[in-house]
Amino acid sequence: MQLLYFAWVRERIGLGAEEVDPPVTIATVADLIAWLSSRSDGHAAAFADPARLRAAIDQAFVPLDTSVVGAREVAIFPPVTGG
Amino acid sequence: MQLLYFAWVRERIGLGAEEVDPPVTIATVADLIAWLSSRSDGHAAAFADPARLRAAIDQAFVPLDTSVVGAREVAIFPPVTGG
Amino acid sequence: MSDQAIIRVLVTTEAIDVAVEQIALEQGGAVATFTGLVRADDGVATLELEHYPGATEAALTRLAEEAVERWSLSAASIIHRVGPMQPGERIVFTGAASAHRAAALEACAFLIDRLKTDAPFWKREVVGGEGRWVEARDSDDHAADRWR
Amino acid sequence: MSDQAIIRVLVTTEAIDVAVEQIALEQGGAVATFTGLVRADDGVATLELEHYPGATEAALTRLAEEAVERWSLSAASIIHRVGPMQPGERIVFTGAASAHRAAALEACAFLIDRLKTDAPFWKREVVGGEGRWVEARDSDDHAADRWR
Repeated sequence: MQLLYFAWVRERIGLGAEEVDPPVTIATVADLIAWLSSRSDGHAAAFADPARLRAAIDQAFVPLDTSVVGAREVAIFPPVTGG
Repeated sequence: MQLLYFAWVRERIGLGAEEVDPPVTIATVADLIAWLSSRSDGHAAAFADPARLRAAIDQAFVPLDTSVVGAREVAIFPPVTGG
Repeated sequence: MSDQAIIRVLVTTEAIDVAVEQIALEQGGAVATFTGLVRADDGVATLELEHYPGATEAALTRLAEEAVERWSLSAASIIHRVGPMQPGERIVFTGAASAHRAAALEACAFLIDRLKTDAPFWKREVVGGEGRWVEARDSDDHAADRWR
Repeated sequence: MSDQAIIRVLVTTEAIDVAVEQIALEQGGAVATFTGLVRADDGVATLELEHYPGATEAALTRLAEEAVERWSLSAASIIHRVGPMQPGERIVFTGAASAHRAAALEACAFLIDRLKTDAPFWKREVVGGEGRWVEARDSDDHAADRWR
């Protein structure tokens, strides 16, 4: 599974992208975020407050309780601020 | 009193402007229009249907029942169609 | 910002240059514009715009001032073409600038809606060699009324 | 006209040229545009726009298509700048063209309101040498919600 990070999520983790292989117990984006938090202090800092996070699966915005089963690309980022 | 005509009012009368001195019995724009109708066939044609006419006194739009007493410039024209 | 608002009103026989008008409006964080073009449909070959010199500029200035006051705009522009013009050419341009996008967008809509009923312009279409004066539309009155 | 509607979506590091964008939109009788500028206030020296390549263009295209469908537009454009930019520069441009002015004005407001919540862009301000990520605003959610 390809992960992408943007804005302060990317900065705190220190990576824009990484490839991961989550265990089968990881069902939703929220599960994935909790599991990723243990990978490094940067991940822990980025994912400390899931209420401040948004996600996209295969480039479509989704709520954090969406299933990640079969997802190729999951992006995790703060609320958008364009325009 | 300076009169100005625009659009098809101007075309029917055949004049863009004329100077008139209405009698003291002419109180409102509507009175003025009725009085002007007898000046020529063109005036009669232009002013046949007052419901289709609009007016301005000294460059401010006014209803046809507005007093013309003391007016320097009265303009008579169809509903506007700009923009 | 309304104290130092930039108001630009122009009645002109020249083509409207939207790039120039846009730059004149770029005084706030948000700029909204509206451009009306001569319709190419209905076989119209030429459109002629007549106006009431002096009264037109005064009416447009009052309208721009009302928008600046109501939405605290940093800039407001109304440019109206007069004389003969061809299908596809720009007849009218309105623009509003503000710190906030909703204010700029609403004020721009207000300017074009109210211009349609409150400014002394008359359109004459030439179709197949015949001129005809365009009739005013009730829908324009309704659009203008929503701002009163 | 929506069958042949011209949709223009661009995410670019280059300056936005409003004259080019205006001409691309001049497909109907009525053209409405919105331009957002980098604010010069709050001591912001530089604004940086990050985006999600691929997903951004797809989101903007879906948004433009939704506007074309909903208001039967003849053209819709969304141009968004990315990378570093200076106060006064144009960040975003949205535009809509229609036979009717109300449709063009409403669709233009829809495009900018929904872009603020539905497209993956993130703003970072540099103030006094320090970078800070701009926080999303509830008012943007409310503005976008009125179109749902």
